[in-house]
Amino acid sequence: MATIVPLTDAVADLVRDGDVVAVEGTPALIPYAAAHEVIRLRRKDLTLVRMSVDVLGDQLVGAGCARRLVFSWAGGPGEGALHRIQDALGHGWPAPLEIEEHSHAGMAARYVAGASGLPFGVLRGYAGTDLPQYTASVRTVRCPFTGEELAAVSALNPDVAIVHARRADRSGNVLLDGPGGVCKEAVLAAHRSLVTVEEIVDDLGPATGATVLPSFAITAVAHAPGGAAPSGAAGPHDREDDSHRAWDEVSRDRARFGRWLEGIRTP
Amino acid sequence: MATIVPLTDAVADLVRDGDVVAVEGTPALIPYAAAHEVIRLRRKDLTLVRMSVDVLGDQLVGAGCARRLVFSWAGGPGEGALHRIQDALGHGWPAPLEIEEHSHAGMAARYVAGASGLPFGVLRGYAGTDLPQYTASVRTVRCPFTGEELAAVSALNPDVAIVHARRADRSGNVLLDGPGGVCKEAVLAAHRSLVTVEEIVDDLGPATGATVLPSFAITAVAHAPGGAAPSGAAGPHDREDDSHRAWDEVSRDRARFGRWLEGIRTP
Amino acid sequence: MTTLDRPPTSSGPWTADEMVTVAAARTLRSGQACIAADGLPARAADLARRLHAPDLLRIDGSGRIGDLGTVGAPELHAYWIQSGRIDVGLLSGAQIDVFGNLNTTVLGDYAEPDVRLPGAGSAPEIAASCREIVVVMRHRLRAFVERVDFVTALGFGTGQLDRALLGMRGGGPRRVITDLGVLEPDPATSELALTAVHPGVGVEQVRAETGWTLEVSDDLLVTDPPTPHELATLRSLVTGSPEWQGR
Amino acid sequence: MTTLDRPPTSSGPWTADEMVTVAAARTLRSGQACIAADGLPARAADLARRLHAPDLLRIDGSGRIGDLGTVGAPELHAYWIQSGRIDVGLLSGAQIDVFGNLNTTVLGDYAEPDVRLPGAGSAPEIAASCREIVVVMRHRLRAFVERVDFVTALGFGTGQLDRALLGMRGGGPRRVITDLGVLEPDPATSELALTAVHPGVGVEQVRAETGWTLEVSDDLLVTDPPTPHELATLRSLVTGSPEWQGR
Repeated sequence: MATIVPLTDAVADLVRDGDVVAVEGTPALIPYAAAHEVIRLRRKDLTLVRMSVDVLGDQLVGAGCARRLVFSWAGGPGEGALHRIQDALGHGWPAPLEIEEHSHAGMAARYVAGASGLPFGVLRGYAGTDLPQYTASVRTVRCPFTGEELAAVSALNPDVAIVHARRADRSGNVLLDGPGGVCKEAVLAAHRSLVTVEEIVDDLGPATGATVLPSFAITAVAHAPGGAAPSGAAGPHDREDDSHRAWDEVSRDRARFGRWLEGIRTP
Repeated sequence: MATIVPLTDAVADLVRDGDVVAVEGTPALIPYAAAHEVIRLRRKDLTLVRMSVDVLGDQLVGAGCARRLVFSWAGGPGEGALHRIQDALGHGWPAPLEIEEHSHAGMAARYVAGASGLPFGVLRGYAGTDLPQYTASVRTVRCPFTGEELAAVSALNPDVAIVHARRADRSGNVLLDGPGGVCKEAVLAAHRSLVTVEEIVDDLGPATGATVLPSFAITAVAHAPGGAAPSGAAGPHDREDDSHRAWDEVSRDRARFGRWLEGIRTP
Repeated sequence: MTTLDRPPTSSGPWTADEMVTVAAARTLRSGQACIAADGLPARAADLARRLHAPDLLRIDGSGRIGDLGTVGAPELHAYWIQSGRIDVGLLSGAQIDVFGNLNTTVLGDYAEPDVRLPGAGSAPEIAASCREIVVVMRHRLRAFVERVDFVTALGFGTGQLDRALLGMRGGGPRRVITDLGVLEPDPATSELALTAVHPGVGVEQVRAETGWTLEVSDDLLVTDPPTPHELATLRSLVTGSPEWQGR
Repeated sequence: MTTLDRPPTSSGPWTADEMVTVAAARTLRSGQACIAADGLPARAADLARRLHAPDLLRIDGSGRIGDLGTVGAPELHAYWIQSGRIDVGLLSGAQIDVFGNLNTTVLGDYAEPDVRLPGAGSAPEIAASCREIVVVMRHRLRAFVERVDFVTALGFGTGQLDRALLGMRGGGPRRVITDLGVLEPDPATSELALTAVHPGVGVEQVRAETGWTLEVSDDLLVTDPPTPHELATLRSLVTGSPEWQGR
């Protein structure tokens, strides 16, 4: 059963130096509040697993929390770059950064395998691309019925998964915001999990099982209203574009990023 | 895009002698009306694929439509037997019946593989049981990362899938009754598909993608109000128990079944 | 439970099914997740929730996750059963053997069976992956056999090492609750041995209904009789006759 | 489209992006299902729906199935993309080569790249499995290269047989629509050849921006200019600047 705990305690307890940390969430519900706690707690040597690495990833890398990224997309505003990640990759600042990159289909299959207790997933993917030669977690498997060769990807079983959701009930059952993304799979694949929620209610209201995470499958729930800001506000797209542009300015410059980081770390 | 057609025309067009026919549906929404059209049209040599074979399967076998069952459960009322299936298996009446049996997990994995365009599915299943030695569609596959041996099942890609749903819109998009069962997978795995619906509406109403079958993925939609009766009425459980008991009486006796069959075939 | 002094001579004002259901319910704890076949196993889970385990989450074969909604069969089997995250699987069967293997497929030869049974359902994977299995069955000689005619769901296979050799994560049968008593695997051999009898049942009666040489625990217990509260609660749940067949 | 008599000398009152978007929208038909990357590809699909293809179903990378709701990433990739049931995939890239292979990973060497790009997203599997691929890109010499630095999404690989040898079900790139014209694979070689130029664009201008010896179709067409209705509809859709990067 999930315990309902304060956010700082939850992150302090569940995210440990050196962990493989999956942080997932559709563009509207990115767990920024939890990620900022990771930065405040100065966690280091993390492997950050995230299908679409965006501003949140740029922040964790720039803050020196992550030494490795496992991802299938890493893009900033528009065609822009994520400057902190570029700086880490290109100049080892603030620390060198390793990458392991996949396609979205491959990452999804890895999470599904992890959530399903299987050691690998099978897909029609990667064929003819240069991705497998740089990614040890892609191999091939032969169909025992047809002889056909298909891509195999190793299961993802992160040490901890962090996602943000609309609400939880007082027993720690969580209503996800819909079936988008891989939030459910990340939580079920991980050894420990933290779900931050906008509100804690008596009754989750009407839901289908597809969008519910039962309490027994979660380690901790933390009440973090606005915990996905700046993502997830009303009119997500405009708001997101604005915040992306604002982040581009901060991220471009080490000194300016340093001031942002100080702001985050100052209580 | 799905065409919206009368039920008899749809079944006549889509279900052909010798076809592999998946008929799925949770206990509350079993496509009886479509199955009875199959009986009326005297389709024969069908392979009936259905995870939980119940009264509907007993009827199709007793009517001589199916010569083969692919299933993972075949049970009548309570601990009772399905007498028409027992009679076909034991005495070849009205025709011999072959069976290919799986576990639910294996059948679900086979449908998922079929819906996903993969030739096989992988699961932790069948291990230590006697099922694989009687079922050619279960083999093993070795994980290319860990070396572990797992069960592999061949994909199911039926010639045609038949399911019943709550409603469709006028473009042929279908709202499933929820994520239970394997209705969605059966339709997506099949080469042709027929969805019978309680009502055809202008607007499907609020839905998540998880429970919607878009028109372009369906061959035909037929308006069949009450098409799941006797399953699916209000208070499904009582109603189902009653109809199961009533069916037991009919099914027990070849002559009585013959009269039932005549009734079905008489317009 | 109380230690056995002498075999009780009368069963109380409850049915054998009620005794089984109450005994099965007592094995379930609040906070656990269980998957229960329809019929008596499901009723045991529901009874536990009403009695001492309000936070027992019951998952059922149709994909219902407690009161939280329903998932499809693929998700149920992959994310919930196969992942190994379910604490207790409650199963039944037409036959069980000395190693707790269950048969719901055929009596007799597969090709020419004496009785064709419903088949596997979700039992093989529940038996493989749940942390522990509780079996509920009527204790009859034709059902408690030395070796099942068909292994539908693996208990301990042919001995203690089989599950580990097959890479199974679940612990296998922890307890077989019948209308006569309780059997548990001997820690040394994994053979099912009698560890408790229900009130009014004698050891010889159990042996007479068991198709192998039944070992009896040195610490044989007598099941506490159903309390009036347990019985009243159970009876408020029951409509229709229970179904036993493992699904 | 009209047959080319002489190169037009002026582009009309529309932007290069508008020309690309209109040309891409025209390739989409009602009743098809398409998956479009964010930005210009998505806008082309939306435009087609408003103009001539009201029953075009647009699936997007976040799992949205038209107006019918959203599916999770596992279902999106397995049931919808990988199954091969999507008619058209609209992609873009930082580089494309003579065989229609796309690069959105790195410019230069993988370990020491000149430019690190966003990566694969869903492009590899869209390129593998959709019945056909339409690529939209700005036509610049640095982007239209003989061989991409990194194959993120396969076009025709190194030649005509590669897709079949890899067991791919999708047909690969059918059309590359740029701000200068349209390229299509030569049926005999699978090399991209110029089959149309946009109004006001000359063949030499296209060749100058193409990093391989560009074959030109004997039946070179000039794209019909955007109609006022197409432009007005497009402009009613547009907010913000388009994004090109394949996702």
